[in-house]
Amino acid sequence: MLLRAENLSKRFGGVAAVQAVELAVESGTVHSIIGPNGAGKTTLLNLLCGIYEPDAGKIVFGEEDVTGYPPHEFASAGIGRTFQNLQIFFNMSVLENVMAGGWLHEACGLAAALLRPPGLARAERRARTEAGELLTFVGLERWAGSPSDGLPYGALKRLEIARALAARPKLLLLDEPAAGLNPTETREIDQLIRRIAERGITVVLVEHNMKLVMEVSQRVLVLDHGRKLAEGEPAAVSQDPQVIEAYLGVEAC
Amino acid sequence: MFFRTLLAMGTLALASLVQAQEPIRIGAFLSVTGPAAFLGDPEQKTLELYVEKINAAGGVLGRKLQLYSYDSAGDAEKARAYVKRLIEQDKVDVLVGGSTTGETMAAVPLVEAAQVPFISLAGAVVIIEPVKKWVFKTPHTDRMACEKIFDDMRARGATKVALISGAGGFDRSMRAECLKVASAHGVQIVADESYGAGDTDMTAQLTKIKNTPGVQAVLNCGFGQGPAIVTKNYRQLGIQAPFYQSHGVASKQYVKLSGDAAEGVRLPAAALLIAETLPASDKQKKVVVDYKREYESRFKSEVSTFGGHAYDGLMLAVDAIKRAGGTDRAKMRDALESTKGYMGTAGVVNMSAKDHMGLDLSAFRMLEVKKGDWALVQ
Amino acid sequence: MSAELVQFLLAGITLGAIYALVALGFAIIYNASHVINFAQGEFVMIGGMAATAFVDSGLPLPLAAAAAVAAATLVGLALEKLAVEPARNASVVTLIIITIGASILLRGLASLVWDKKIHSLPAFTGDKPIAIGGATLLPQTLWVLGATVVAVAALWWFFNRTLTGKAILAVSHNHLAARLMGISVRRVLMVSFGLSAALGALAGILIAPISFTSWDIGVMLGLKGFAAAILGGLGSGPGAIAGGLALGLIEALGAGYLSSAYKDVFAFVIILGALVFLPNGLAGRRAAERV
Amino acid sequence: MSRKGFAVLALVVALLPLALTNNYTYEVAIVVGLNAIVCVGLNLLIGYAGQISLGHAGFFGLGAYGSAILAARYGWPPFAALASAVAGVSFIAWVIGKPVLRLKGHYLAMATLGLGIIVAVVLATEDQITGGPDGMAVPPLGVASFVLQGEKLWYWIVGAVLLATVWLALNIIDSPHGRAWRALHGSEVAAGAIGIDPARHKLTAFVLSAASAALAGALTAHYSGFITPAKASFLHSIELVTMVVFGGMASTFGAVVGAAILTTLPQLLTALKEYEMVTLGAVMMLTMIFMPQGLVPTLEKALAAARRKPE
Repeated sequence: MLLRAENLSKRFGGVAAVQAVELAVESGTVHSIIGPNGAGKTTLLNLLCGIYEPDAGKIVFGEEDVTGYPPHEFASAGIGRTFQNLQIFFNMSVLENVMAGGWLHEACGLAAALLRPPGLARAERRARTEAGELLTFVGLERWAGSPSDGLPYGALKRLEIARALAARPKLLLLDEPAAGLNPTETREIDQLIRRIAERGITVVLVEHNMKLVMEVSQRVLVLDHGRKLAEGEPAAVSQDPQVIEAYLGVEAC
Repeated sequence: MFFRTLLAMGTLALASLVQAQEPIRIGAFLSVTGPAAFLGDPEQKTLELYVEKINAAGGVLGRKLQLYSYDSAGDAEKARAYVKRLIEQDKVDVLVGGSTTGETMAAVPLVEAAQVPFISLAGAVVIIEPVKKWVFKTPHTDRMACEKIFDDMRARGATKVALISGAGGFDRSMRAECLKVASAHGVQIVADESYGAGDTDMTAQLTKIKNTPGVQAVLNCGFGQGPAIVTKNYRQLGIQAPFYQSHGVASKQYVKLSGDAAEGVRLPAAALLIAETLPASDKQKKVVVDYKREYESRFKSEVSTFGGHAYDGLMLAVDAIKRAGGTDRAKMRDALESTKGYMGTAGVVNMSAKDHMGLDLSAFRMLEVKKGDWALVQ
Repeated sequence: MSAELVQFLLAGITLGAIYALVALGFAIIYNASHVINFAQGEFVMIGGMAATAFVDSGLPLPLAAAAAVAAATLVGLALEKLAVEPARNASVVTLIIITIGASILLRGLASLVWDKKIHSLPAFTGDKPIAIGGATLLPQTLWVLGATVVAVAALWWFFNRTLTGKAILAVSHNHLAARLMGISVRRVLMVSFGLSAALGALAGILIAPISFTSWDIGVMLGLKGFAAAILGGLGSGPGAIAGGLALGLIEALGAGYLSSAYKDVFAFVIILGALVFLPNGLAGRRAAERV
Repeated sequence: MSRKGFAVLALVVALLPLALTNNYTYEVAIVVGLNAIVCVGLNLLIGYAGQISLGHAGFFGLGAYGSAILAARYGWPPFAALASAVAGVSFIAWVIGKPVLRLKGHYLAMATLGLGIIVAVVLATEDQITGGPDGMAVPPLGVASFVLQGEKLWYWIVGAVLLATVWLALNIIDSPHGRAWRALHGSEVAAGAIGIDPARHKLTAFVLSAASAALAGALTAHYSGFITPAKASFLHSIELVTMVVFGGMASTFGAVVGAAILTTLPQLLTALKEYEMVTLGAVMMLTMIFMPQGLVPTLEKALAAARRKPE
């Protein structure tokens, strides 16, 4: 198991957003989390990357108990993520956004950053090349030099993915990567997720688009009112009467 | 040939005429805005008024005066920049200004290096002690004010004194001087409180003073609205000990702001404040009455001793230029240093190589507020 | 309670009431626009200066006060219309600089329109100190306290009982939602600037008999009002009042029992401590960030 | 862009003396340079890391007084005093920054403002050591009998320090650290998600900006030979922030231009006498209303747009 969450709970005021959720993500799989609006999907994701601290339960990543770590230590442990409501660094160019994602692998001392010795200049060139390759990987190479605030919505979603990949995560949490995209763009995201998985990166996917989920996932977790409703292979889950009642039934209309 | 000679002579004559009309440049840097605006504003007005008057009367040594004046806003760094501008760019012959001690002290190294006579309008002792070759000043020092006040207190049988001071340069400097000279004048400081710039209520500090055992007199070192608020709070708390203000509030405005609360308050000040009520025999009467009338008829506002400092500064400079026979800087400086018996708004000025202010304690009058006006304490 | 302590408390409450009025002005504008209006202190100055000018020109005090509040309100509306609205989408820092520019401009104008002297208003009902438990206070202090209470009550009524008031609260919670509900955000901004200018002017008139007024009193009062608003939790009305009173009491007790030279330092140390250790402000309203 | 910009700045510094006719104009140029040093550093914090400070005059004042007091009262060699003052202020900023930088937005503004005021009050009150509100004299910079004095010499010193500061700033902005700052400014959660520790990077920006303020403060003190607490005041903090925002946040050259314009403007406005304040306020407001991004970024964009058009 790459990631294990045990008995994870989080309350906001009187509302239990996530209650005693168990989750085990196997290395090399695409593991989806679905559920109706307000089911607690994004809260669970925020727990899994340290933005929220759980009220109860623990999170083990690889061999390491990461419960209570600040977000940036989740990242350095190897968990990356994208955001449903875009969190692009609009004050930087497209390429710089991806280069910023490489911080963990290009960290340098303050003195070096100020004086820019040849070693750092070399590292910068390498980082630039790698960021360019990632942009090619997500299909944004022609935007590399542009300011990021001029990009169309669909491109920004892929930019988030490229930036997350630059941190070389072992586990990538994708929060509704296809939300707001048209069918063509959604297919491209579908392809992209598969290619990410092929690189050996484990993916946890929160998504509303059922077709996408069913196509790319090996396992699906269904949340409802903050609780685990069902878990299993996509085909099995989609047949679960409870799931159909709580979620798919509504969605199908 | 003849024509050419005529032409040459004409040019020469013209040149000498221009020479004669080359104006005398007076440089001023004053706190016209900022926290010390109440000093700089009347100083600026006084300088403008008297430069105009002197020019209308034909100038000095047949040359017009030209005033270059900048607002240093109580900021020492601005003062520095403007002093450089006055010396280097405007090429002034003499400097008058520095409304505050901070501005003055920032200018001192520059005028010493450039060797320009400089008459400061600020109060602190450090300006003239130790003596600086090119630096003079017109107002009484804060130390003299402390001495005058302490002597008056002792004469009334008060030796245990409480201080309450503002946070400004004038306030802090006077407080420090008073602490220094207290024991030499037979008084003991038993309480030492402060208030900040812009404070609106000082009853907490005064309550502390009120509850300090044995306080026989209270002295407020400060200027601006602070002392008026202190005065009101003093009466509100019903403190009975005699109350003294500094020469920093020597204007009618203080009495007006404080209202009835100011009754009985004493302070040392120049005779200017009681110009009209001076006995006719007083040698200073003419100069202070004239200045007061000129200023008040022109600006429709009450005269203050601060404008008087600027008047004295300008007149000392003019007097020195006359005696030096021109604007040679070294000669002007020597003339300033040898000023004797000059009667100004602050008192009789007798300068010397050891004393670049030339005033003594007799120039200070102890005044008391009576029925909403200043009255001389006999 | 010793007479000394009573006197310190009275001094603190007087100071605090003034800070509270200024802080309320900050809170109202912040609520409607998320702008910190660094020109808030200038409204206090305009209130005091205009009132003294009107009194000097022969108007009776109540009329002069009303005219001064009206004048300040106009200035507030103009500030919103001419400076804040055109820059609605600018960054926080840019807006701060705009309001600082406005405060310099207003101070400059005041020194031109009026003068650079210190002015005073006559006390509303005399200068005779009133004794309370061995301490004394001036009748004007009661005016300050009374008017503050009335102003706060009127504001409460306005925000909870009138449509415009509720609209302002709605806008403060969510601009977009308010607009969808048909509330004119622009009008709400105008009203809130006018209102907080009027409040500032009221404070300026109330304190002019106690602590006088001049063209540059706005700087310090604005600063203290901002500190009080922050101490109480930005955008909270009750917080602004609590913050103002707390700041006044800290200053008075600090000056009385510790050191008068360092009373402002104590005040700011306590504010820093509150910011760092009480992340929700005195009124517990400091919003958490949502992702 | 940044290399070309640096070359232009170096050229301006090298050629400006041709236009400086006397010691007064040199003085203005020196003050511009000193303010620019502070602004370039402050811009790292405000423009790049996105953290506001309304108290940097406090660090300026601590640097100035620290160096002045060590040199004047304790007889330290001025260069040692200057270096210790800058190091000491950096350490203070590091200690204070840790708790204070947890605050955001207006709360951070208030906290830094409070810190600045505390410094200003202490400097004005402890007159035994600092000379009080009237200020204190500061010995000139120098080694043994060789003393650095005179406007022309100081022009080159300040010019060199400014160029060095700009060079270091440009380097760090275009390094992983600079990107980490900008990431924090863009989105703090997203920055956390790629492994950037917000507390650590805000602190480095805070300490570097404090150090540049302290350096400029110490240089100012030794250059002018006199220092007053006004340089540590709230108003000076506001002046510094205004220069940064006026010139353009997140633009190093903007910070220099902002410092240059707002330092020389009051000197040019002296002819307006009593209208000076009104004009200054109006210029600030109009610039910020019509160029909310500041002067240099707005001009850069206009220039880029004009270049694109002809094609």
